[in-house]
Amino acid sequence: MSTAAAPNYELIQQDGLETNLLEVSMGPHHPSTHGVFRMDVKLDGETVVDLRPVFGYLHRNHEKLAENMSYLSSMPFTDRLDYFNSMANNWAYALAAEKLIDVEVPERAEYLRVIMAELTRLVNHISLVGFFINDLGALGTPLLYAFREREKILDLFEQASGARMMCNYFRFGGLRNDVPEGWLDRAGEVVDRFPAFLDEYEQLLCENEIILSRTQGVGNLPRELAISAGVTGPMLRASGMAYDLRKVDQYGIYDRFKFRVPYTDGDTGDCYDRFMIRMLEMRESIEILKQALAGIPEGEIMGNAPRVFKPKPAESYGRIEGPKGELGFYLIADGSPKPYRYRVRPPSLINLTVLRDMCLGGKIADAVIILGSIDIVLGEVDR
Amino acid sequence: MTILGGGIFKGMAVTLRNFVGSYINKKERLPTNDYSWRPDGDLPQGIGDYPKEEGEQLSDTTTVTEYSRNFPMLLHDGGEPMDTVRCVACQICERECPPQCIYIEKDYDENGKYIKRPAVFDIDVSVCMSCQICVEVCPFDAIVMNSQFELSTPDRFGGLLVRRDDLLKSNDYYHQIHPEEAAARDQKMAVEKAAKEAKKKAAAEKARAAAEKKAVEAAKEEAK
Amino acid sequence: MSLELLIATVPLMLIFATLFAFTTWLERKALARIQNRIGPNKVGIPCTRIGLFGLGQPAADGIKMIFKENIVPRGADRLFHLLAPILALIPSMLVLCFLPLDFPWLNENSVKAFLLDGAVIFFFAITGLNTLAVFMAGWASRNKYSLLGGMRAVAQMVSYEIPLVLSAVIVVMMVGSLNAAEIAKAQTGGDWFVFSPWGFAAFVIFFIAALAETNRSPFDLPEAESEIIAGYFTEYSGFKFALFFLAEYIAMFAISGLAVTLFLGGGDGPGLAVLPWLSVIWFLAKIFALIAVMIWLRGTLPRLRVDQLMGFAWKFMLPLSILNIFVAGFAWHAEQLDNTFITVITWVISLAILYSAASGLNQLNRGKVRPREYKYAE
Amino acid sequence: MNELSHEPVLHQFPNAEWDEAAGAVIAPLGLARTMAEWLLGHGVDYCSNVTGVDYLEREVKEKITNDAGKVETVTRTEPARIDVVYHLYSMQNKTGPLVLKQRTSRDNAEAESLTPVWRSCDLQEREVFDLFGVNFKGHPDQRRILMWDEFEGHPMRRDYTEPFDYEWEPTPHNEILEKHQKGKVIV
Repeated sequence: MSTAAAPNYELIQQDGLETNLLEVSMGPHHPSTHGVFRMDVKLDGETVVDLRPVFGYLHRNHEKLAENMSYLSSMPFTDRLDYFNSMANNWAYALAAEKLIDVEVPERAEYLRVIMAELTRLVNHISLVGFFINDLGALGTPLLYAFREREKILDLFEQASGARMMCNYFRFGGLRNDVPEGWLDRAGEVVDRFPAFLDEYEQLLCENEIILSRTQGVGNLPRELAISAGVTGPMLRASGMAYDLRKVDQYGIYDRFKFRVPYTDGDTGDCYDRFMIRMLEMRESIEILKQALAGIPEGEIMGNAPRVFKPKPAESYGRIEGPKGELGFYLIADGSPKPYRYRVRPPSLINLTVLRDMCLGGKIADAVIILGSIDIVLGEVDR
Repeated sequence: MTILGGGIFKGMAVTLRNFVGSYINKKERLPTNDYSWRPDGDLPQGIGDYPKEEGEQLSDTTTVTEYSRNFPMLLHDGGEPMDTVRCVACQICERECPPQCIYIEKDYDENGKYIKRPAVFDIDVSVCMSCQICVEVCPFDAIVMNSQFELSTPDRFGGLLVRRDDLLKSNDYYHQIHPEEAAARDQKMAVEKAAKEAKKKAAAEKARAAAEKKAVEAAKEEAK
Repeated sequence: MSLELLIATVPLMLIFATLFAFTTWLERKALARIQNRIGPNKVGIPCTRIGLFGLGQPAADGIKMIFKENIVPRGADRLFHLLAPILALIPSMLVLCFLPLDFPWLNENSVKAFLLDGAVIFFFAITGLNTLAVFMAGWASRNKYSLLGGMRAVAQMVSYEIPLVLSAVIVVMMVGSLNAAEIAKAQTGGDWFVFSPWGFAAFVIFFIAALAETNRSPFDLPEAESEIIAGYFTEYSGFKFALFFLAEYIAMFAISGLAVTLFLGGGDGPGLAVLPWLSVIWFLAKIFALIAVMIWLRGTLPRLRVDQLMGFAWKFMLPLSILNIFVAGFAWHAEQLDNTFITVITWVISLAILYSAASGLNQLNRGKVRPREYKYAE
Repeated sequence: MNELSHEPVLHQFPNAEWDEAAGAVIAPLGLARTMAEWLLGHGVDYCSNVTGVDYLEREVKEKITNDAGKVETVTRTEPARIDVVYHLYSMQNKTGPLVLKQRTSRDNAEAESLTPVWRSCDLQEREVFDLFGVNFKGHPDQRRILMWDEFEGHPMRRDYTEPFDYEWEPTPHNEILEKHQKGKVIV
């Protein structure tokens, strides 16, 4: 069990020279800490001998805010948790709240939820890969290719929900509105063109000698540690555990789709695996999207749930396979229109548990890419 | 056997393809600069140039989509805005607004009697997060989302606090920016109104029947 | 004499300063297009909306840089903080004079800088000063990131100087002179050194080492943005930053010019018999071709890690360049026999030796790094 | 997903309570760590979510059937408490969730740290410590996580009032907030 130790400034005796460790505070404003994250790093030359993550620079006590407003009112705030995947956050919250009020979600809404969630996954994974390669030192080229494709998906989000990032689209018992006419065809077009982009992306990145030598063998995460540390999502699967909530929980209508879950055999579990698992997951998401777009029925979009409601006293925990890992919402209702307790289980924060273990002994450049491969969004880490 | 540095050359081939492609295939490679969806296939003159001349307004709503939302506006049914304003100052939106950016005061006439309209309706657009919750909770379809996005102002305080009279927009304008949504809303309102009127009519009918009955009974009584 | 000196050097400075401005525009534009953006396209003629493809951007940037506040961190060494960018600029400007550029306005009697014997040695001696400037900047800034960047820069520049010089040695061996003009003259008529296996290998090594010397991607570790903010010039702003920027680009010109002189035939090219002044155009065109490749690489590659960078220099480039010297030596002797068959055999053998040495070294250094297979759960 | 049954847990630990309404096993004081280790040994290898819930002292009106068979309303006082809630799953068996609660008093909130059992509790227990002020015995590195070290109080407690010491600058929103404060209670 290793945990962050109290700072100690030991002197290193080498050849009669007394040298100090160099303590660098990376962040909260650093180009590659993905926001206002801070790592207190102690360096011996370029080698990381100690690393202490510091959180809280973006803390706004989202949970307290949500406990002081009605269930519906905190839906737009869930967009701002992980601002890359607002649709997935909406779904997790809706899932937890729907358990409280017991409402049936119409068929078409379920299909659209899957479509939105998988599009979100595509957005998240391409951007993550782009940011990751950016952390490796590329001049933003893969990132901008990723953003080029993300642009097309965000256009779809905008047409459906009215906003590109803060979608606020899911409602308890369905969705806010039906997609406009022709949206499904446009989505189909984007989905059909996506594999070609992925091919190009793989050609650009997956065989590049520099990327291979930079990422392989860096930031190894053994399977046992990954499970014990509650690491979820692509990072867990890269460590060799095929655990995907879409398969395990089969929430929504995921049991109707045929797709595979890529994972490793757990020997390596390094940055390259985490990067590649995301690349492979995108292909599976496209499979799901194709099936969903083909099978979506006509019909109602909203169940009979009221906008403002008072659930009976109960507890519920809804979780989904978010693009970053298990995103859970824990709600306690006490009979009032406001949740008594509202808790977000943020995958980004919990995946950071193992940051120190992975970084120690590496170079400072490794620490940066390990952080990049964890895939955090500070809106969710600090809440 | 792999070629020495083969992965790097492959990557360079991809970047070269993108370099050339950005000149040839604009739709695929430069999606943000692809205006082929516009009627004339290009941006209107001068839209790309920012900042514009002083006072110039970009009130071109064709660049926004049907469900696009920016900041709320209050609807009235035409004519003098305050006479036909739909808002009755019930303050539900004020209560439900997640960032609490709405402030409403009820309007009273000189006798202190509540008239169903707001005396003050302020929205602080520097706090509003365009979430549309107010639209959804409004039982009177009085508040909807505008798609006007040119709200920058040199005045931080007055300029970003939008007052009632600036928020008031006619239903025709709503139809102009969000045709489908507006039509659906009008239909819903018509249905509700019809239902209400039917109910009212039924009630009136009932009252009339009761009165008639009473009258008949009274007549009977008298006849006795 | 002094007038002739001015005639020789001032246009050179002006030309390269203009080319610097143009190159910044070119780099931004090319990178933008590689990344599927448009790049600078607004700044053109002032007070109008004429864009001129953003050609006014360098001028606007320059004006901005000059009028920006000069910030020196508290506790920094003010003197060395000021000296570092100047010291970075001087050597890179100085070596420009040793490029064999045949400007038409220079006559035989003018001071022709390239007449200096030992120009190649002088070139390496002067560019070595750059290291000092970078470390000075890193140290004087009183910033941990700057210090890390400075440390990286020293290690990197000193290491890569060795393969750089060793690959230049081959050309010197072949020509038998250190004079840049004579090296260029020896390659006239399309007989460039790059068109031989050892020459090509030397050129590739020289070019890679040149990337490292000028801190270009994928060897931009001293200014690695994602790790150490901006490395040694983290704490520089305004005009001092502009000087660093200028020095970096001038150093790019200088080292590309040297590569052109050594391997790509200097000002050699078609049409020289008719128009002798075309040689300057050819020379600059070749420099820009090399710079275009640098930009292209920058748009494609991520950077190496610091230990891999040093490993690459000492475990790959150094053995290969030493081997290359021997190959070139034997090949030179074989060519003296003036037998076509033996020449062909030499070429084939040296190609085979160099390629297998390169891939062998690559295999040794790479270890187990290769693409992997993944499993799927249903 | 199959349910992770609580029956074996209750069988093994007779002192543990089963809260039917919340669907949670309530660990008796001082036994949480032992229970966690037992659970880990029985395949519950993944602790998903750790959080605290703060209950102030409150009066609960309950309808119960008395001895005479009549329904009557009884008012009883629930003592103030803080629950530390663990959502447990089994990754290898793909079962769950099992909700485990540690109940502690509000004034001297203390619970057993399960970080040595499940590493994922590390940051989350720090968060509970930070926001609820629950002291975790045996936590290897208990510091504030989201609030800064000098911060006083525990903001997620329900009786927490924020100090009026935040830096602020005037915005148009102040006008609205002032009116809110003058005119009515903020909902």
